[in-house]
Amino acid sequence: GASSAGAASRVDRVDRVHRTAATRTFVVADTSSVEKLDPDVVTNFLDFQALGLIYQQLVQYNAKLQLKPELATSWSYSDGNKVLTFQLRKGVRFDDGEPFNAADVVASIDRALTPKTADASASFLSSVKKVVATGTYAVEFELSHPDNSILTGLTSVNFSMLPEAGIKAGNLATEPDGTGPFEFSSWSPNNSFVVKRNPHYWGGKVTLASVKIETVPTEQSIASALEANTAQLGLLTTPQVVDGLPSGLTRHKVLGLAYRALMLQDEHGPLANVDNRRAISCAITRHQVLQDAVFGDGRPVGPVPIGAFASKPVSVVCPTQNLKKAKAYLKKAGDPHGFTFSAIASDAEDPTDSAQATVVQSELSQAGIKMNVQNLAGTAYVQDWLAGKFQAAFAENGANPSPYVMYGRYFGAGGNLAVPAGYHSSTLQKLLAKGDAASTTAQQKPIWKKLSATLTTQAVWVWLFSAYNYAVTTSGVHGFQFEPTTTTSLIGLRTTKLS
Amino acid sequence: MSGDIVLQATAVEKEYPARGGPAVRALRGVTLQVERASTLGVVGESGCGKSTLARLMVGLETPTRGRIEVMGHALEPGRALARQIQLVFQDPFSSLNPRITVAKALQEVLVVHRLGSTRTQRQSRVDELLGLVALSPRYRDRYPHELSGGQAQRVAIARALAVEPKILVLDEPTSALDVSVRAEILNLLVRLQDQLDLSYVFISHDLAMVRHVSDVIAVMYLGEVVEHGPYGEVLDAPCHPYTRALAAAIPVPDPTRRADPSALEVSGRPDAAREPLGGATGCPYLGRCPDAEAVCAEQHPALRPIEPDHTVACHVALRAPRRAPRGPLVERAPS
Amino acid sequence: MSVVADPSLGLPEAREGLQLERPRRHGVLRALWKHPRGRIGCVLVGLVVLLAIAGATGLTPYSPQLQNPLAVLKAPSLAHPLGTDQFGRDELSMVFQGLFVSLEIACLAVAIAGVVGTVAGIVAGYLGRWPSAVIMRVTDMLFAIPAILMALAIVTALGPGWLNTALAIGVGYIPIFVRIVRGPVLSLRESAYVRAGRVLGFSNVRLLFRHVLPNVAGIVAVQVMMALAWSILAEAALSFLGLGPPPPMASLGEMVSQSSSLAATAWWTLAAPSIAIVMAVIGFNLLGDGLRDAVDPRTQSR
Amino acid sequence: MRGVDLDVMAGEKLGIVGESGSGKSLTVLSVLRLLPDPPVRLLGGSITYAGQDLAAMDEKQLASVRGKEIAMVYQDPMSSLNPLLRVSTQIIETMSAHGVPKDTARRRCREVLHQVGMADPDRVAVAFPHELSGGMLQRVMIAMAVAVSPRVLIADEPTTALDVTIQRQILDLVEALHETSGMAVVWVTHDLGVVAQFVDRVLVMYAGRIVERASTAQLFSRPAHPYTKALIGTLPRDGAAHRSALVQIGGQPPDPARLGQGCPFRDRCPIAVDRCAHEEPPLLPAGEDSVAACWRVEG
Amino acid sequence: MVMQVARRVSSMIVTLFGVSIIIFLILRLLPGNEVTASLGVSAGLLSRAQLAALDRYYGIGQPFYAQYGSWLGSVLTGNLGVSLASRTSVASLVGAALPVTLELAIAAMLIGEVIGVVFGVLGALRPAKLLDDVGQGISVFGLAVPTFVIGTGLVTFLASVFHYFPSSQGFVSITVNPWLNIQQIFFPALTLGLGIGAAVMRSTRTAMLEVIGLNFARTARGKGLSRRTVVWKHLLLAALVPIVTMSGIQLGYLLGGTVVVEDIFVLPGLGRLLLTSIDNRDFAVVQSVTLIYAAGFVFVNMLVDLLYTWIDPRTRA
Ligand SMILES: Nc1ncnc2c1ncn2[C@@H]1O[C@H](COP(=O)(O)OP(=O)(O)OP(=O)(O)O)[C@@H](O)[C@H]1O
Ligand SMILES: Nc1ncnc2c1ncn2[C@@H]1O[C@H](COP(=O)(O)OP(=O)(O)OP(=O)(O)O)[C@@H](O)[C@H]1O
Ligand SMILES: [Mg+2]
Ligand SMILES: [Mg+2]
Repeated sequence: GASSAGAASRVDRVDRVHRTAATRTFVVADTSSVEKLDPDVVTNFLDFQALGLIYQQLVQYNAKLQLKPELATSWSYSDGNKVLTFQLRKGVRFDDGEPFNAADVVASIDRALTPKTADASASFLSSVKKVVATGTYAVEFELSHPDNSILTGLTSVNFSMLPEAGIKAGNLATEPDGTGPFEFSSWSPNNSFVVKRNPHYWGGKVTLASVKIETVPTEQSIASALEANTAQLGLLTTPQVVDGLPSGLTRHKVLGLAYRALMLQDEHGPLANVDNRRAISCAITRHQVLQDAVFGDGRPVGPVPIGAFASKPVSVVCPTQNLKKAKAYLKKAGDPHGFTFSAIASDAEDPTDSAQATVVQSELSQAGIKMNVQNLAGTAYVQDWLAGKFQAAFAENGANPSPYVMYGRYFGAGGNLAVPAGYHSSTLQKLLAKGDAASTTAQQKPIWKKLSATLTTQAVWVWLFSAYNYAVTTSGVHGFQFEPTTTTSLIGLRTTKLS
Repeated sequence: MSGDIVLQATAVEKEYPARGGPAVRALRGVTLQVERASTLGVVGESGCGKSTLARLMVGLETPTRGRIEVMGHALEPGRALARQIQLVFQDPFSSLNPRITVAKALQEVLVVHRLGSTRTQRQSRVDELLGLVALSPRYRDRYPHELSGGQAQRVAIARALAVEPKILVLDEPTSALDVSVRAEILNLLVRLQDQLDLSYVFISHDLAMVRHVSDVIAVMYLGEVVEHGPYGEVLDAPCHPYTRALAAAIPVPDPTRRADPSALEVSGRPDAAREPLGGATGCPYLGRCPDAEAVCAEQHPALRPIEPDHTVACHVALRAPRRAPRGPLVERAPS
Repeated sequence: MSVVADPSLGLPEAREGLQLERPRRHGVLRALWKHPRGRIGCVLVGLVVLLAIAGATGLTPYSPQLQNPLAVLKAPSLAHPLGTDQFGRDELSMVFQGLFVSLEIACLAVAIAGVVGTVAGIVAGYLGRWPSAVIMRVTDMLFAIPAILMALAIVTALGPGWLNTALAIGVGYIPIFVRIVRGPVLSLRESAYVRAGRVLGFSNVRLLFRHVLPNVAGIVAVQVMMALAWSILAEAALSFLGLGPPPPMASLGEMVSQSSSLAATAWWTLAAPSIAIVMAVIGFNLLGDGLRDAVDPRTQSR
Repeated sequence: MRGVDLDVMAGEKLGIVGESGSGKSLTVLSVLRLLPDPPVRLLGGSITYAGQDLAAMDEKQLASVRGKEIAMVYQDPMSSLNPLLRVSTQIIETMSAHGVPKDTARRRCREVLHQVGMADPDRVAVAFPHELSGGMLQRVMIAMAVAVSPRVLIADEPTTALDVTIQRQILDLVEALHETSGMAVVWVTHDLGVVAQFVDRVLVMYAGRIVERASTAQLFSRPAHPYTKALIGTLPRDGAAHRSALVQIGGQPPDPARLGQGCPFRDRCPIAVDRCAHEEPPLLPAGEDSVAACWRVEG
Repeated sequence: MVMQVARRVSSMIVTLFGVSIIIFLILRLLPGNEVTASLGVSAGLLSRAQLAALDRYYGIGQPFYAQYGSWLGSVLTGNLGVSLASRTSVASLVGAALPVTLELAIAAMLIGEVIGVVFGVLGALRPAKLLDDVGQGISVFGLAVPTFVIGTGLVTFLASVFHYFPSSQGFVSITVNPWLNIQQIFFPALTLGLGIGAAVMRSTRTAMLEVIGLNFARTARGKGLSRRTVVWKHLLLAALVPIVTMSGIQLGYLLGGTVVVEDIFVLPGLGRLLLTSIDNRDFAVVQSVTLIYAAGFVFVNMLVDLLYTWIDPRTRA
């Protein structure tokens, strides 16, 4: 914990920043707030984005969601793909001026894998047996089995490279110290998070002197802040608000790194019957759901929404809504007049849940299927979801370019989300393991294609859509690029100029 | 008068706890009795404890010390002798529930005390009661606010009579009423007493009224009875200086006579101080008494007979020669 | 010199002890109708209730749930007098239904607060001593906890739904009823006619229910109107914070908060439920005003 | 209330009697235009004081008459004083309103409090109304009224809420003030005893009208109007036997809002004749200094 | 007097103690714990060992009385505990948020009182005249339109028409930049003040109409006092008790209202802190903030009572 004196001085610092650099502070407005400063334990999007300005990882995605070097310049597998070796970038310094080297990598990964840290992504590195420094700028990961998704995992902010000294001192939760373009300046919980230009940054000149992420709790207010130019960048998710903005503002949009699905349980009840699940899948028009939930501002997606292995957005069973086929499936299932099930949803988790539920309910009823919707408060939903206490659940799940990272935890052997996934199949388990072990993209492609096909033909869940995320900038902002991944979506600020 | 005692109060004291101070001693050892079919008049200035006495008599409150017996039975805490003794309040309007009609108010009493087994029996009893107080049955379904003050007071009396009590305590039954209806209520009370063999405790400020209806009069001052006796003696030949002042203060509705100003020499604070000026031991009337002597400051005067039926609590009066009857009144000089 | 008294305007000085009296029921209604604001309140509330009943019984132009993908976000027209929403549902029909849901919540909330608060207030006022002390202390505590937190806690603990929203709002309003009722009961307990009842040997139960309760009915009724107005607004605020009853049976507050982001593109989706809220709230307030004057004997002629 | 003629002569003591609701208060309040408007409105007539018509004055002009020329004392002293202001504040502001300088006013405040018989004027001055008894409050009211030496004092039942002994003191006090300053007094009451002992001339009101006007001696010795007679008759008189029946007026006063034509007292009148039912009697001479509104008066 | 104050203070403490227990129990009834609240569905990704470590960190599974005791201990020592979500001291969070809410509440109260009393008094003096109608209009509007509609409307209007939204660049304390601070507080205070003003106006108007008919008002006029003295000295003073009562009640509700308004106008006040902390199941923060609200409420009530005795000498026992 932090002493109260420390926190108070941080608050003071906010004021000071305001006074001296009011005009030069670049303000980013978001409805949520930065909740934690320890990169290993953060889970919410804004925390990723904010800490992504300070910290860097070994590897990262580029705009096309391909892996690219970050603090590692290159990597290679050896020993039957069971050893992964990274060559580290030289001349990198933390913002306190200390140089970055292999010891920092070892300490960082060890910290993430210690249970006490409670790193939320630790399971992605479950194959890591040991990390050793083989030189000042070389690190070896010893794996228990061949695992290519580990690279994907390493892009997460949860595996940021931290200074060994800071880890030992145990003060990173309050005083971040990273190698990124910006360095931590101040944080006022629930309100604002301020970073300033990192003078030791290795990746070129950063023009913005300081960036402040300001919590503006409603999107309507963010819109107003942009219009009043008291914020230069607004992060929005509601298309209606974006539509209502005046023309002087620049809109950037990327497909969000989350997909919406109607998760179905096959354990008990009507949904245990695959044909009933297929009937549901056939009765739903994804375009309509997309239209009504987010005003069409998104894309219907299949199991793998993004990246090199993105699946066709439609189900193999019913490419479009087909009520006839839905009825046929119902007949086959022995419930020709339809059946009733209930679905949980939570507007606290995803504000479009109730809209989705409204449409889906209406469409299913055309096929004679009655869906009762139970709208739960956020934590109640989380509890039921985690315990698998639902027949169906409207869910917003994280997407990842790596299908293994996305689905291994649900359908893989020993996946820790097997309970909410609610579907067990050895076929899927095998597919996932095989895909994880395959070392090249070409090898992986057919495997992941098969995975998508299996998931949809079995109608394990009903995949609905991914929505856009918006970044709106004011007219004086130049050079901002909205990166497609959550981790790095604000990294475009590195090259942003303010006129 | 028969010697039959229906109500006996013995050394009754009542204290009210007061916030941040000593308790208010509203009654300080009152001993009184009421005889069957007679009227006890109680007079005294505002705040001297008349209403408190009334509340104690009907069992609304219990005495702090002392004892009250009604028809030979001691009043016990929480057990009102509703069937024996009833109270008629000063303001008839506020003592009647504004939402209940005349007939319903009377019936409720009959129902509660299971008087009359059938509805028709009760209804005829209601008519009978209204007849008793000379109200025509067309007032049965009126609400209190649709009655005049006199009528409302009749209803209140009828309600009290519904339980066939032996004693009525009347706490200023006419002072909220108009002059013109006062006579009407007094006449009614006198008639009812004769008709039903009732005993009254009649509390009032109005000496003329009290004199007119009472057989025996008790004069109270600061929670004590200071003079007690037959009406004629107490009011026409008052012994206690307070009674004298009281009698003299009343404007006589006759321009040819005028009160004797000398009887009115009330010095000191005219508003009754809560604690007697005589302190714990002296006479409570001390500070205001024109005749006070040294002994008055030292010794609390007890109620002692000055005539067989007439008692006074005054050191001076018991020694001094009786004043002439009607003393305070003199002929007015022609203007 | 001539002076006239206008009997309709009432006596300025009330007789002591008649403070809470209400002689006759139709008298209240007539007084209410004569009261200029009371009359508007009656009309508005009547209208609101009628529309809500229409919404509940399906007497609406369209089914409130009927989605029409071909008529999404249409501005008001003859076919849809208040336009349509993002699902192509008819706003007018939804407002009717929303009114019903809002009233349902408000009524239940006020019923909870009114019954619990009034009973507690009467007990506290009539029994005095320690029951009163306990009740008043608990009331103080309830009062001191921010209503929003209470509501948050109740809705989060029990889950969203109109019953729980109503409970959340009701609990927050209990202390008001307790306080409003206790004072008059305290003075009624000492009133001459309750004393008269005691002297006549009436039991406490009889005195409480036949003589005390009817005489606080007036102020309770006034407070009920105010509470209804307040509850509708409170429900709207809870909806704004995401604690309202969930769709598809949306309350007015939920409708407003859902459409507040559409204000720029489809103003009618915000305007329609807002107007309904304002109408209902004004109606109940005015009705309460009227009722207050109607049950006040000081504004009654003898 | 209709056609009430009220004339007060300088330095006289006038009494107004009548039962509750007969319009006594309205009459005296209308003199200073203090009627509770909206419910009650002054419809017509004139109120003349020293040649000026008060009915035609605006509020500003009225303010200079109120309190300064004509002062009032009201029935219920507890509610007629502002409970939130000290006694001295209320007395001093009266004087300030009529142009008395602050320090003179302060001195005079003490003086008048002493004058109305306060043993300890300084203590009373700093007291709040609730700290004083009814009798003291009524004296404060009188002190406030006489502080600016008005020419007329109107007292509307100032002693009904008080004890007899205290009432007596107030009566004596006003009597003394009247005698020393020669101010005229209008004393409203329903107590015939007060009338008999205290005033020179009496107006008897019934149902919003004056039914008899007479000197006090005349009124008691030869009451002219049957209502006056009845009123005097209701009192337990000296000679009456113990517990004997008292005279009752019987019936009820008419509803002032529903007065028909004819004499308003006719329903309760023991000597009513046909004429009384449709013709309202004017004030007819009934003795040397007495007029009565009754057809049956013997002139 | 001393006795009375002592009694008041002790009853205040009892109330606050009761409140803290009620709050504590309510919070424990909420589904979810710190872990699921802070991680959401991602909590499912944690391994058993990780969860055990977190449980230990948050003190999950400790008996209630131990949790309550440790929180109470930290309150009594004045640091109000540690926010486990942000790992900072609650005192520092509250220290930053309290002044904002306090300033907002005071400003809203001021605006509400001015609107309410002025229109209430003037309206009561000339019922059904233009000024009264305007006042009644404001009061109906303030009472009936939900705060968040007024607030959102105001924000949208100012931004789209005047390109003005002073609050969104971060709240500035009044000691740093008074002018900007006043701009930031004014509009949210106005939003809240309208509602308060409406309520105060109604009770002022009613109270004024009531006292206008009272006997002492007649006495005041009868003494020849000027109209202004009668109205602003005698009548308003006498009407003050119901006005103060209503203001006290409004201040109580105001605390709830700040939650919504702080959201819309981007003010980092207690209301927002409370909401986020409930979402995060950050119990120490919720309990302490609620306790502060409750203390504020109880304090205001005491102030109202003191005002009563100041206004009305009869209540000075
Ligand atoms: N419930 C009570 N609590 C405290 N003091 C009381 C209570 N009831 C009466 N007293 C006090 O007891 C004294 C006697 O009061 P009581 O009402 O009996 O007088 P009273 O003679 O009836 O006066 P009045 O002629 O004005 O009716 C008064 O000083 C009064 O203040
Ligand atoms: N504000 C008012 N509104 C309506 N009627 C009124 C009002 N004030 C008085 N009246 C009526 O005017 C008539 C005369 O009233 P007023 O007060 O003058 O009687 P009063 O003789 O002074 O009676 P009391 O002896 O009770 O004081 C009564 O019938 C009364 O009902
Ligand atoms: Mg009494
Ligand atoms: Mg009068």
